[in-house]
Amino acid sequence: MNVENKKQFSNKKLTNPSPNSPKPNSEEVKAISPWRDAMRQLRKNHFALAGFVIIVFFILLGLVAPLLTPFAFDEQDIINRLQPPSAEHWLGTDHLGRDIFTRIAYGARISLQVGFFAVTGALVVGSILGIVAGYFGRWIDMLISRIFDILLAFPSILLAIAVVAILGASLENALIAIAIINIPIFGRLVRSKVISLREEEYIMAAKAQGMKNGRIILHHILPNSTAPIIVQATLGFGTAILEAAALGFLGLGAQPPDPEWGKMLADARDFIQLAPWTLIVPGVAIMLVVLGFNLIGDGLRDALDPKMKN
Amino acid sequence: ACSGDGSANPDDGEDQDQTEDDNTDDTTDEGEDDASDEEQILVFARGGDSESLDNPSTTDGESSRVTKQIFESLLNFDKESFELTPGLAHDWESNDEGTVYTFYLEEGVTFHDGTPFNAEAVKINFERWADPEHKYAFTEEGYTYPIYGTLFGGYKGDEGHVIEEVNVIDEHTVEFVLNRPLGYFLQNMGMQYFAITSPAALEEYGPTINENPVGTGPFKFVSWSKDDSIVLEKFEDYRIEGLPKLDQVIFQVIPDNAARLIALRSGDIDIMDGLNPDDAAGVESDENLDLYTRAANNFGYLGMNVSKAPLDNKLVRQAINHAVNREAIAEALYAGYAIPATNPLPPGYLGYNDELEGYEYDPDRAKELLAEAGYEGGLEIDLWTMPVARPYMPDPETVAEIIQNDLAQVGITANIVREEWAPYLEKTANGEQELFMLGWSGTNGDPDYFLGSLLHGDSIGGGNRSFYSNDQVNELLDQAKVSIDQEERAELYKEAQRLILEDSPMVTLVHSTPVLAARNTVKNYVPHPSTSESLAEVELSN
Amino acid sequence: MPNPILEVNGLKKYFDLKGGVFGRKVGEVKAVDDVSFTVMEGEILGIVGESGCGKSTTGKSILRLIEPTAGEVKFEDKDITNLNTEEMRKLRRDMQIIFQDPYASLNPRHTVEKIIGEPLLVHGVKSKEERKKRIKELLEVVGLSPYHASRYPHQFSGGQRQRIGIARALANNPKLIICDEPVSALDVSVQSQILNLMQDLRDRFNLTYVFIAHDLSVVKHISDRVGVMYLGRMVEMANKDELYDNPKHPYTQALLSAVPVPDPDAEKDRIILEGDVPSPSNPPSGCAFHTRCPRAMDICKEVRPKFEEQENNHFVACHLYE
Amino acid sequence: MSDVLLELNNLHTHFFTDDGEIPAVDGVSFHVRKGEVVGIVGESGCGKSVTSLSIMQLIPSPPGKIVDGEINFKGENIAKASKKQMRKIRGNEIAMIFQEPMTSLNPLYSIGNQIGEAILLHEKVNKKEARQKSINLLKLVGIPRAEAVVDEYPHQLSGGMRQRVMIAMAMACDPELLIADEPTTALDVTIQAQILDLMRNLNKEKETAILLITHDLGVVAEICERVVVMYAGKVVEEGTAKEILKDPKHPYTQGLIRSLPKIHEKEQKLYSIPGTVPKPGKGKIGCRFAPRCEYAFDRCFQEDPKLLSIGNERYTRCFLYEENVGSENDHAKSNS
Amino acid sequence: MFAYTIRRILMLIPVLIGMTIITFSIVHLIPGNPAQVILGENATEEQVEALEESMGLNEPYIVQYGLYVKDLLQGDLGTSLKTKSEISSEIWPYIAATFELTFFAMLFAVFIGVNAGIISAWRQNSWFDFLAMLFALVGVSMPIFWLALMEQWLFAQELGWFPAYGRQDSKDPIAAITHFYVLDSFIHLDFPRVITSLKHLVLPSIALGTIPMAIIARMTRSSMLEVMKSDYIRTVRAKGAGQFLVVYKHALRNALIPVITVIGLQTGVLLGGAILTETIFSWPGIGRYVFDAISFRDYPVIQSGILIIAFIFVIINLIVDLLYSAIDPRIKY
Ligand SMILES: Nc1ncnc2c1ncn2[C@@H]1O[C@H](COP(=O)(O)OP(=O)(O)OP(=O)(O)O)[C@@H](O)[C@H]1O
Ligand SMILES: Nc1ncnc2c1ncn2[C@@H]1O[C@H](COP(=O)(O)OP(=O)(O)OP(=O)(O)O)[C@@H](O)[C@H]1O
Ligand SMILES: [Mg+2]
Ligand SMILES: [Mg+2]
Ligand code: NI
Repeated sequence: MNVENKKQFSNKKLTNPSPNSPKPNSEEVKAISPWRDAMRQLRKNHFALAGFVIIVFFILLGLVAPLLTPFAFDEQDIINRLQPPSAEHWLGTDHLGRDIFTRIAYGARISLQVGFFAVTGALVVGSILGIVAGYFGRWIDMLISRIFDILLAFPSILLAIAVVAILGASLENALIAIAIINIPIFGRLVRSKVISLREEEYIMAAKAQGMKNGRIILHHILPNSTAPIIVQATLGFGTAILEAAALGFLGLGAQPPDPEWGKMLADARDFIQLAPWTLIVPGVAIMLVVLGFNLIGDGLRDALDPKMKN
Repeated sequence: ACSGDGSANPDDGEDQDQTEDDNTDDTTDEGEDDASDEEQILVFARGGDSESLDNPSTTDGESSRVTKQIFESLLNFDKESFELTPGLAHDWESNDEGTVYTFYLEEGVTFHDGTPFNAEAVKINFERWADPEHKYAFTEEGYTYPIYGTLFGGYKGDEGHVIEEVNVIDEHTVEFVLNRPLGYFLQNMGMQYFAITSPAALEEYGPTINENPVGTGPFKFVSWSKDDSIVLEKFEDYRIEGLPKLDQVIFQVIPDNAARLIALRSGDIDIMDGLNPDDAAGVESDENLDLYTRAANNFGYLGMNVSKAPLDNKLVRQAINHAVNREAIAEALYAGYAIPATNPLPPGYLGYNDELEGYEYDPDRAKELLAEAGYEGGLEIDLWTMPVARPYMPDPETVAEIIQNDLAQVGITANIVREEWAPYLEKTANGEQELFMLGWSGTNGDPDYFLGSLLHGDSIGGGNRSFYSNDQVNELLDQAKVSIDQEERAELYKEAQRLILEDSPMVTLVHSTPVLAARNTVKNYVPHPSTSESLAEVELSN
Repeated sequence: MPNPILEVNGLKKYFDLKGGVFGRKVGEVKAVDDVSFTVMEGEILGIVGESGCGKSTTGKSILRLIEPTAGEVKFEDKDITNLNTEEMRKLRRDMQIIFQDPYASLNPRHTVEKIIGEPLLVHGVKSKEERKKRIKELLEVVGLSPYHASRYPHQFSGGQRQRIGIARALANNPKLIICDEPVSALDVSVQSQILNLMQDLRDRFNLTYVFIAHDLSVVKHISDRVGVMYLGRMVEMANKDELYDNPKHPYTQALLSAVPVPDPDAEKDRIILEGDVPSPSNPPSGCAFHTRCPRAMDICKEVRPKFEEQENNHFVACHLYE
Repeated sequence: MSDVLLELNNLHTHFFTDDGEIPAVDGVSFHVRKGEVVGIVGESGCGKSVTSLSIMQLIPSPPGKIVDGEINFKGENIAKASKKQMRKIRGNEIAMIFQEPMTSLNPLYSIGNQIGEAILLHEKVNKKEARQKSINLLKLVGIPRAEAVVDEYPHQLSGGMRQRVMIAMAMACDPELLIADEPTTALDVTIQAQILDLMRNLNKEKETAILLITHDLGVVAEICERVVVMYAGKVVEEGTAKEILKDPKHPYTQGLIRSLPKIHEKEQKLYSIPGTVPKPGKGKIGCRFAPRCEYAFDRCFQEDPKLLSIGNERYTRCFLYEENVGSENDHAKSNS
Repeated sequence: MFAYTIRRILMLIPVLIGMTIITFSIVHLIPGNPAQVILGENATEEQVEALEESMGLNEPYIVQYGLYVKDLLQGDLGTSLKTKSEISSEIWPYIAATFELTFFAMLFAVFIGVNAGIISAWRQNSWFDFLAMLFALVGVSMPIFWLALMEQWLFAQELGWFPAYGRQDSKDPIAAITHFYVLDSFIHLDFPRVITSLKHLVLPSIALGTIPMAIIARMTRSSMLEVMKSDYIRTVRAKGAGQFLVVYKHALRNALIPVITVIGLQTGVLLGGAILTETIFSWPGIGRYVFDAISFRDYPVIQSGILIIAFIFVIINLIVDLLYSAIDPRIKY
């Protein structure tokens, strides 16, 4: 019986074997892109969700700040300085009688913007340098890598202080300084990613198709380096905010009357005994926002890193 | 003749004198018997470290505070004022023109290194400062003597240099020959900057003299760990019997105000400088602590660069003067430990014009003036804020914020500009600023040090950062500078102040009276307006 | 008699071993060391050898995906070793490659449509419509359905991915395809599907394959001629039946005898070689195989045997036959 | 059956993942006798490794879990054994070697240290003795320069050598059963021949039973006495090596054998099984092979076939053979 | 190994040259005239110019750079414009202070971080894991200066457990030998002072060490989890080894390699990043030294300070690399 049957079906179809029998596969025709998959993973991550909520909260706070409070962030009321939290001043007032809640809300704008622009700046410049170094290698790589090495050998906060010292103290310059100190971090990350990708077979395959370097970088290398870059960017958001706060604290960042949180902390420093809330509130605000970004960053890392799946 | 009466203790409780006496006895008796246990060690905490212990080569107040204990000048200031008292010279006289001064020095005084103090030492010190070529001038190593240059009109060979020569008359007599009279010459001689260093030490240590101070003062130098502490100990052979009372003085650096106060409360330190005025109330109510104030000897102002539009317009300047609420600043930020200023001279100074009425806080008047000047629609202006706290302005940023707010009320938009201290000074000297904040601290207690430096046309590019120059004022100040008749000087200065007020080149803000706090065990401590006071008579009770 | 489509002469590829501080060269890996062969039009040349013997490097050097250290590669009588980047890029329409690892060789972030469409785009098929049509065609040719076009690689099984890789290679109607172990990573049941497909395509489009594999049975099944590599060198090459029935080189003999045969009755007289494959960074002198060769002679240690034709198209590099 | 060393009885090992429950091993039963070499063959993902890891209770957990079934080792059900009991059995009575010799050794410890550890864990010897024993073991598995190699680190050895070291480590305490999970898949043919040779010798000399997992039917033919064929988490056929290779019953086994290119035969076209190996998934009904099967009929899609005994220790899981066995089958769900 | 060390040190040369160029340019790009600061707000124009002249600030940059490098090669770090002291003679106490602080901060960070990471990995998904990781996340999100202030407020002021400032009790200054006060106290056999010195270290170490601790804990955990999945761990289990042996002998050592990188990196960051902590806790360290110098435009100090910090950072990296080779036999040179 066997022999006969074998003959029968060995003749059947050899030229065009159907790869899938329609039954088990027809259900899942939908294309699931790696991103959607990651998003699905992310949604299941409670930590990341919490981070997301925190960030959205602060974004909203920043956006609707004027609607929430009857005060302006620079409205002084010296008579009522250093008031503890009350129904009128939800989080109390600072040493010039300004409403702390209002300042925190407006400060959210500053911090989020600082994070955004500093990270974007560092990301763009760092990625370009990293890609150039990683893809073209040789002396360009040597040069760029050495510069990264040297820059990274300087403690970042010192470097930022030096940059601000050169440019002058202002929020914009603090932002530039933070972007600059983050460039080598992104640059290195992108470079190492590009170097590892360069060895990937699909890059070799793209070359074998006759693609030009530009296209390979844009269509193959970049999209595949985005995952770690996004993770780093999210985490970088947090560090940028912390760095801006540190500079603000040293008086090298935002200038009065801007309600930058680090600056608020610096101003409140002398009142730690008289009015602890002036010190606690901005600190907690910074911590929460940074925590939010870290939570999201962690979640993204897990979601985007196939190794972490289980 | 040099001992004070020790009445300056702010707690004038009745039992104070008793304990004081008891303790004086205790310590002098036991201090010698069983040394270590009952050692009287005083820790004085401050915000920054000394730059150098070679005082003449810095302008730094934190340096003087320490060197005051180690060195002495020919003359001394009274405990709480700039009244002259004897120092290393017990007597002095001058000729009628005020061009020759003779000082009679104390005899039997030795430096900490055992070498004798004499006229030769005085001569060497003064020549060292005056002559950049002098072998102890250490010019190669970057030493300069800026205060000397400022107060004596430059250095050897300069046109304005006042001191013609220093002559040793005998072992204990020294004579200064001036090429023209200088109204505040004697005042200068009382300054800590012109205290006498041991020539033997200059020889021995060379340019490291800044870390190895050797003087004749009540305490001698033991050690210095930078940015941390300076330790001084009693100089047993101090020329005044019974002094100093303390065995050790330690100057401790604690940059953070809050931390300093914590340290004081916990008893780690005995005296703290730079108390946040807001904390003064808390200190006062703490029975373990005493609050001290230092007499006002400074002046904080909002300068207006008169060489730049729109501040070249007197009306605008007056408007700004009316717009700023000095009282509020003094009240809110100095917690009352400041006097709203009318004149660019602290009250109590020779020639202080107390008849003048300052600009009142009057936003409406300010708006009127602005309108008159053609700025009905308001105007926009840069407000430069100094980045460092100074005695006259412990929190410049906050002051700037208040001013910003005040100006906004009258339609002036002020953008706060922050520069680091170095570029701040440089750029304001170059006139890049519009509105700017700055101040001035007195050193020798002479009005010229304020008015001449800040508002004389010749000081433009130096202390005069408002670029104000009024011929009449210049004339008056010049006269006052060379006059040695103090009455006459006072009149001249009063007139100058009147003119200045009218021209309004600056918004006179406050004269702050810095507050200090100490443990209540500290006795006989009297803060001096110059910010450096001798601790020779201070003692500790338990 | 068909024309040679590919001629390889004295191909060498040495990888620098970088080390030390300044990334100086501290040695070299002789991954391919003087390999020559010819491939005729429409032929399938199989190359076998153990892991690390330089098969892939040979394949990639031919396409200049790796720049060869020395030697000449002629494609359709044109020396391509000196072409500039742009010329080479154009030439890639005609020379294609299929990779071993169906997982690593497809960009995980591109849809199948993009993966197959990209070579079309870069070689001048600008119209979207046309590309769509061609993609559909290609998918069908390799046995996938057009609806697969919108999916991502991770949604396919290994065999399906390999089909996508094949479709991509076929996109511009190449003449020569280097197949670098296209079935090694696949399951047995799927492997046969792919082998059949490849054979099919060869017939249909008159392709030429250089088929690299380490599985001797697979190579035998698909090839017309087979070359055996050892440590960067070609040691034997002949018609497949000739080679399998009458292996001359001791290494080929050992290799053939070592293959486990799924037949419990097969007679087993194995030649079990001693020791390991030496490192290509430090290959033995003379004949690279002498360290493991059961029939090694003194000369083998010193003189490198020439790769010479013994009889009708049977080349071998062994001192036994000199 | 007193000489049965290991017996799996209806073993179920499932993985509880984000994508649901995966029955990687779905009711597997077979046995290994003392000194016997049994092969498990099947394509990638069919549950071979999970089966072997289940025996050792080394399933990564979570997400994996033995949810049902017995693992009888020397008559004792070790599926429920405590961690401590298992530690005594592992390495001592059952040893295991893995597919990847490159990554299966800790790169940071010397060979001697790692073999010695296996000895020290189960035998009361001191370090020196353990070292001596390690050297002996290395000699046993045919490593030249054993005295030197014992102090070398894994990265200094080639793949074949490492696999020998793994075997030496496995043999350290003279286990009664050696589980080898694709021990030669990552190796070259010539090296594979060496390793298979070594295993055969060990089996003969030490009478160690070997459960050899492979997907290469050639390897099976080489050294196995009996063979278990798995497909999608289930045993689909069992018999002696000869029976399986010469007379496969299950269409899958038949297809597998026929789709191999033969080195000693000439043929034009290969047979190929259409479709791909399915991923295990819960709730699928019917014969797992049915979608790829040429013989499949309606019932195959609706009902799970049972493992049928079709001779002495000969089993297959296919409806085609039901009539041969007759009434032994459960017809409760017969299709009409 | 020795040759490798030498070669690594040689490799530092270009980096060091780059660093001198960067520090030099930073310093000279910073606007502001040190002469002006030295003389203060009272100075006249002539005085400023004269001082500039005497400090050599009006030489062309290239000449100044040449002089700078020449001096550096002779071990001369220059003279502080502010204090007029030789930097090489005054910098050591600052470095020692920062070293001591960094050492204890890292001790704290490594001890807690590594152990928390191990336990978290071992008991993955337990409440300990959850809390430890939440704590670590909060730790990395906190502004250090804020943490320092809060610590000071709570533990120094409100509770009075630890001193709020400095390295020692002001009334009882130590006769420094090495300027590592804990070590010095031991040398003096003065054990109460050892305790005092340690007490002063507690708050700043915690403030400074919290971020690295959190980073190390997270790194250790993820590295451990990764290692625990590896084949060789499965091999060890198959040998019959218990969990303890698996975790502490086999997994930890492998997991430590990335952790060491982080430790090295963080040590470097702390060395330079201690400015804020040093200011708040009145710690006379190198960060504050340089920071003060920046606002003072004390060029030589900024240059030397930054250079020394960067140099130490590079040395730490070197040590980390050498440590790798000690741990991992695969890294051979
Ligand atoms: N980029 C490279 N740098 C250095 N050495 C390399 C590189 N690529 C390959 N090699 C070395 O060259 C030799 C040949 O490698 P190749 O990949 O060609 O072998 P292969 O025969 O294809 O092996 P496999 O069967 O494992 O694919 C190997 O020893 C390998 O280590
Ligand atoms: N850790 C895991 N988590 C989830 N699923 C797993 C895990 N390990 C194995 N599986 C599932 O179990 C099934 C069987 O895997 P197993 O490793 O036993 O296959 P195998 O037969 O050994 O294949 P190979 O020949 O590739 O080694 C796979 O389909 C896989 O999806
Ligand atoms: Mg290959
Ligand atoms: Mg497996
Ligand atoms: Ni007298």
